[in-house]
Amino acid sequence: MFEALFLPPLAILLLSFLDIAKIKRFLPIVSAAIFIPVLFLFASDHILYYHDLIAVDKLAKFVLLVSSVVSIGVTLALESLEKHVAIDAKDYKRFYRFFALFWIGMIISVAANSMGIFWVGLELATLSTVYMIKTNKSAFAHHEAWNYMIVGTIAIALILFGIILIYAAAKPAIGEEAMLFSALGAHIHQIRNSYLFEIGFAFVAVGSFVKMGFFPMNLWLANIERAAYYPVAALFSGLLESAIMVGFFRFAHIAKKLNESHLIGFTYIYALLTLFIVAFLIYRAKDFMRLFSLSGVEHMVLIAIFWVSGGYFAALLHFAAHAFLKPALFISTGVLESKGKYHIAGALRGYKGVKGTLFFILVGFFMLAIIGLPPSPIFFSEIFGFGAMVEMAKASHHLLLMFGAIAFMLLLLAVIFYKFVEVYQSMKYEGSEEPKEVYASEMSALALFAIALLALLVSFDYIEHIV
Amino acid sequence: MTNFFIGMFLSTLITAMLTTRLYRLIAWYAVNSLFLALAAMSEAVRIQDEAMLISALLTLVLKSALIPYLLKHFAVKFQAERNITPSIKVQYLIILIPAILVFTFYLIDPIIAGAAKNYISLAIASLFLSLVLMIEHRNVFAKVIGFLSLENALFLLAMTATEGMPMLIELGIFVDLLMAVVILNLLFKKEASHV
Amino acid sequence: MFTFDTLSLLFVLFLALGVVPNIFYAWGYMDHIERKGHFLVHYLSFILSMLGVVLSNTPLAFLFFWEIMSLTSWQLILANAHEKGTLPAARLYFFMTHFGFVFILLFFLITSDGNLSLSFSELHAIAAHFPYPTLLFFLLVLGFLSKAGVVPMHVWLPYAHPAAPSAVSALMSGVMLKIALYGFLRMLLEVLYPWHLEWGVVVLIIGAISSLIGVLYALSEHDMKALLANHSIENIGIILIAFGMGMIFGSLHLPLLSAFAFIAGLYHIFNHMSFKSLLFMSAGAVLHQTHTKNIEKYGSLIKTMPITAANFLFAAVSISALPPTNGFLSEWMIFQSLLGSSSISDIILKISIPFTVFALALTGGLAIACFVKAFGITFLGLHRSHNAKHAHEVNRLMQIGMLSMAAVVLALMLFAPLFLHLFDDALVPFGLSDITGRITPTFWSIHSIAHNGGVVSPLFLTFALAVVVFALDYAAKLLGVRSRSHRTWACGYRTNAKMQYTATGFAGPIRRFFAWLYRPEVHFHKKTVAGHTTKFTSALYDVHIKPLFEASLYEGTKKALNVISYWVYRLGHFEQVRYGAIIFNLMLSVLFGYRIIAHHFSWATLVLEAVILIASIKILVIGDKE
Amino acid sequence: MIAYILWIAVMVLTAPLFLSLIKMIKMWLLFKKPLSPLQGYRDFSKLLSKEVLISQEASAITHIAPYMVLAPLVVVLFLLPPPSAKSFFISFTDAFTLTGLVALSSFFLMLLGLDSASSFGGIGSSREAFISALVEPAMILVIFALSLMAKNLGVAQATINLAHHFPIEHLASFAFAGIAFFILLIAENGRIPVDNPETHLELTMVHEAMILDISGWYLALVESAAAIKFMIFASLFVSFFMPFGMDAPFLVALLIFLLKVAFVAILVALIEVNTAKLRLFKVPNLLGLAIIFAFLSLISYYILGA
Repeated sequence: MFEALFLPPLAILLLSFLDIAKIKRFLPIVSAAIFIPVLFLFASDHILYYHDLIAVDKLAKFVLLVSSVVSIGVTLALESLEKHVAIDAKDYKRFYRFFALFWIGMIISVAANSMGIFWVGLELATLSTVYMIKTNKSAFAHHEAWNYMIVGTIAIALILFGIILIYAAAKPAIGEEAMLFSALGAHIHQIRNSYLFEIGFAFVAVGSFVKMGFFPMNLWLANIERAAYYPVAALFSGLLESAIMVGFFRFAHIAKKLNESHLIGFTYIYALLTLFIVAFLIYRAKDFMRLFSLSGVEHMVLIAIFWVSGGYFAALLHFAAHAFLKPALFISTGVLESKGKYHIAGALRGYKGVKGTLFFILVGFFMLAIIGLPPSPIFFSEIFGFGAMVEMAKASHHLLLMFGAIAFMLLLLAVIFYKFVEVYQSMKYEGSEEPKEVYASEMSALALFAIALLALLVSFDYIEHIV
Repeated sequence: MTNFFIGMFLSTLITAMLTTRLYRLIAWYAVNSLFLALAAMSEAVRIQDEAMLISALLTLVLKSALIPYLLKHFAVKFQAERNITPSIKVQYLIILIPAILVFTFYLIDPIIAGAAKNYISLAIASLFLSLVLMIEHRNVFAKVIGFLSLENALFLLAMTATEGMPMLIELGIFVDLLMAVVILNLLFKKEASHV
Repeated sequence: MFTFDTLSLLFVLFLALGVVPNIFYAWGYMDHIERKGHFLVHYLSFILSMLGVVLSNTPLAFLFFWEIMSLTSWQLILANAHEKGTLPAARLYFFMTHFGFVFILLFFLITSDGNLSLSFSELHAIAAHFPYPTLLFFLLVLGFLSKAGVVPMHVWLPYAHPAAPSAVSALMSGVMLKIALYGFLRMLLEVLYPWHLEWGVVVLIIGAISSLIGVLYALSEHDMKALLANHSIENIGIILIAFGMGMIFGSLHLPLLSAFAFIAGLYHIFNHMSFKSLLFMSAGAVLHQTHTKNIEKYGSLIKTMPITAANFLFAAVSISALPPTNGFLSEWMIFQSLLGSSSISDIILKISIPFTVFALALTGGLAIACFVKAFGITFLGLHRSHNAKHAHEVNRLMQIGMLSMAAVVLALMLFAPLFLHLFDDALVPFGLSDITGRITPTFWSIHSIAHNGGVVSPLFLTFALAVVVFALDYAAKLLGVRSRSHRTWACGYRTNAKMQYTATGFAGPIRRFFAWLYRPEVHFHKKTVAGHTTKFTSALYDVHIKPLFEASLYEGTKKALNVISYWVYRLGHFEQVRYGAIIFNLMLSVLFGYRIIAHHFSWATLVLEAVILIASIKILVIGDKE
Repeated sequence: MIAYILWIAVMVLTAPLFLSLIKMIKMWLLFKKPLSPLQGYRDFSKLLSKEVLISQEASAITHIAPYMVLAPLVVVLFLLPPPSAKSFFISFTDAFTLTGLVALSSFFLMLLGLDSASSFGGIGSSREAFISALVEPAMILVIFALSLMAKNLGVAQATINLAHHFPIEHLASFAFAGIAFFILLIAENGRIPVDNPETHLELTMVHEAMILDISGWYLALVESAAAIKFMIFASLFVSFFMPFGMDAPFLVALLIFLLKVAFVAILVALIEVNTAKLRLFKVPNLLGLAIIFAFLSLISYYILGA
């Protein structure tokens, strides 16, 4: 069953090499087919494949489901990409080629039970995105693609370095099995060389954090997403970061069993620094892309910190909500910025007709949902996540210090909140009313994300039982 | 014997850091990979691990021959700037390189003693050195060499600390490496080679 | 999830009294609103969310409805988005309510042990085990009272409330602020007890300062609705004085006095809702007709809008705490509870209570001045602008809204003892004493609970005033007073609108007296004739007051944010060039960290490593100057 | 019962007398030909016979306000401390109610000033608002301090308590309160140095400015309100600060009461002759003094117990 997952991307890969005129229409349909094998996965209880190298557990299923919805949305939006930016059919096909590779990498890394396989998938996904950034032919995009290439590969190399160290630490105790997440989790307390393990974890964590744009790489990611076309940014925030996040989930889960206080101290310091920087960068953001990608970093921090604090439900809910919301917002930037990059004022004015009105309403909702206003799932995930943090703080030895950190974090979130409110008001009520065009494909993508968000609201029970 | 090769590996890496010409840098990288492959082979012979032997051979073919060749080819094709002066002064590097080595030994000190303890520290040191190699050059080719050295450091670690990773994963790493080179080609194809 | 206990039901009644007249009014106001669908959706969900907050019994439901309440009220403010100043006001409002929400959230998270579906009464046990109850108390203060708009967290209020459509201003000022107080009260009564003496003093002092600051800034205000909004700050302060006294008495184990103070507070909550809503409605009616909020552009409206004027006058008398109105009665009770403290021997109280008495009394005096100004300049004299000249009475629905709210005021005034009975019943299940028998032995009088306290009777006072007035009127009839109409004597000149006192002029003496607080900016331009300083053809005098707290707290915060964000931004752009070096140092410091923390911490190595790190940052990241 | 009504009637009827008395004493001291103490009644009857001249710009407020100025003060009369301890009705009212009723009266007086669109009215109202805003806290503080000393918050019962048991131990507080209250008496009744009831000069007018545009019956109402207000304050002053003679038979007590009020009137007249009208912006200094003394009185009683 698991192999079926690879069929749609492989099909896309093959089709993208064919020289058929109508191929462009056909590709989104194939990519939408990704959804079907994912659904079949839910039907089967089979977890381990290929000598335990692959584990399609509940977490992987959930992430795959979320990712497939996101990718369907993104491919839908891709349909009208040419109407907003200059892109020819050849680029289109090449884009899809790398998109297919990206998906294969995604599936491998999400469903990997072996740390090495996870890494291979991640590297594949990362490298294929480099070219996706390059689809935009501007000098800025070229420059950023290089930046991405270099920093991304360093980060990925760090992750591998960490994986090898972890493997080295665990191998004497567990044997060849030490490469598997499941075996590591089960036999973690047999590891004598816990220091080596922690060093390895530090490498992995720094690598993934750099990749997700945490401190001090905040602007790096923002610039890359700014440089890329908006569906690529959507893929970045919706899929690639998710894949890394899942890896972090698995590693952190193991590290937590080994030494919780080290993990928490490390993550909290990192998260505080990141939030501090990100909050103020957001405060100064002047265009939608950077605003959204910085806020993506913010949400990644929150997810990571919820997870290590033991708020698994909150982290997953937040994860899913963010994975739906952020691509939706990135896709809408294509329309919002159709009158120029820095035109925040009045960006949400001048929409006529049914599509326009729907777009107006949905984007308004998304903007408010991303800052955690009810009934957005983010509202609940933040409440539960901070609940978990407070819970953990109460159990810790440094109660007031932890509360100080939590309160500080909340205040930084309030700064972000302020900026978003400002942007929301400005795009809705300021500026002049210029007519803007919304296309059906984007609209359907947004609608899909909206429905997915609503579905999230009724699936609390399911998410609660994932971990 | 492994010790010797690893020592040579490290010294070639350090020499590469002080190089100021592009083609020579590529050459040093090839030599560096060569010693890595030799170290891997001797280690493989010692522990009699066929998988490691294969990856050592792959290293030999890929990293010390094919990739340097391709890079040279690209450099000629895209007319890269051949004079690459490190942006970090030599005076600093003289302090920095020993400091990195000392630091990694200090870092590794709490690890429970084992045969691989020193190798781990050397691997981490070469990781940092490769990073410095990337930092000190503004030239894209030199940066790529730095990245490839990073890969070598990884391989060194995998080889010495864990007595070889599972074969499948090693192969995966090689595939990704090739993929990276393909991407590089695509990136170079367009315009400027400066970042 | 929901509760229907006495306190909740009391506030349901409160909502009903506040909302029903408002609905009529809003209905009549609709033609003034551009996006009707948007308004209606948010207006109704605003009301429902308030109901939800009041009825919630679990933190999760409470927080949910609380945020919905903020969200909808923010959208309602934005209904007037095209008007100048609305957008910053809405933004500031929404930010401040979120700011408060953060603290409420923290409070609940701490007291619920992560299980937000516990009922409030179950939270008490967890809260009692928390080692820092004062921290919890301050979370409550910051959370709820910032929403209620107490000094110094009030800066948003005079901007936000006036920016909304008048019906919504009435709801926000009249009703929503009290919902915040409801939350505060419920948490105090159900979750966070027993109270410490200091908490009560803190609330008392916050209340006293708020009441004074509120009324002082109201006086200096030219914007009708901002004036009323400032008065909301004042009245919230008064309510908090009552709550503070209740907490003080509660912590000193004086249950009777405590119950009395809390009843006084609840009564003032109801009263303020009634007269503030009425004031906002009638001010809204004026605004509706004259299309300006500037009080200097009104005048003479009593002749064209008699019903609005009568309503405004009634509410103004009530909010100025003049007998026999309900505003007077609740303030009377608050005075009584302040004075009931004479037997307490705690020195903090002995100092803070006389100051509070003074603050409350001064507040009363200034409120009178303020409402003479508000009513006199708006409704009396000659019209000061064309708009005012062409104003006419508002439509029937709005009149119904105002009149029914006036009926609520009247009911609260005449049947005060019955309401007090109700308040006491609501509080008794929360452990406060049943004192109904002692404070309202008859249906017509209210007795102080304090030993040898006073008595007041709204019915008697009203009746006496009415009798005297009718007797005098009868006397006038007997005497056969004749009357004749002539124009006002103006030293031989014709009276005209420009000769009248302006609102600025009216508040002049008080502004001058409090100049140290107001720090007014005076703009005085005149065109003099041939160099004579005293002869001029035209003159313009304009006073602008920037509230002290806004200038210091709000602008200060904003400045600090700008400075920090500027540096962070520079840092961000600096880092762009040397990603590799940054990762290098990052990795180095993380590994250092693990090495130090994980194994044998020693200061010497820490210092050594810090030196190495700084050196490497200098070499790699910053580099040499080129 | 009858005694009580008699007392009220006496207070109402003698109210104009005392104002005229002040005027008479002042003229006498200034070597002018003193006017008759009955001048107040003459003015009143003259006003009754005149027609009411109403400004064109005036609204319903002009018709309501004079009644509302007088009515609360009349109600206050009923609630005042009685001259005799054995009175039929001992009022239950406290300081806050009394101040509130007085403030209600001045509230409408201020509205009256603003109603006729004349700039004089505005001057008067504005100044009155300023002064009464400062008077109110001082008054409440004073009366509460006294009530606390007298161990009863009800004003009437407090004065009787004082008469029966004068709190020697709180003499300091008592003196402070006395000074403060006397300043308030002057300020509230518009006497020199706060206001000059005899001039119609826009620099100095407060009270007169507000009533410049009414006449006839309405003016009569407002003027009698002024007289009654003086009566109220004087009677409060004498009840609190000269608490003797209350146990005498009713008529004697009433006589003593009237003599005490006359004494206050003479005191006011003496002060008026010997001081100059203050500039408006110097008035707060005087009122501030009252507030400080009131505060001192409350605090010294409350904290020091002196």
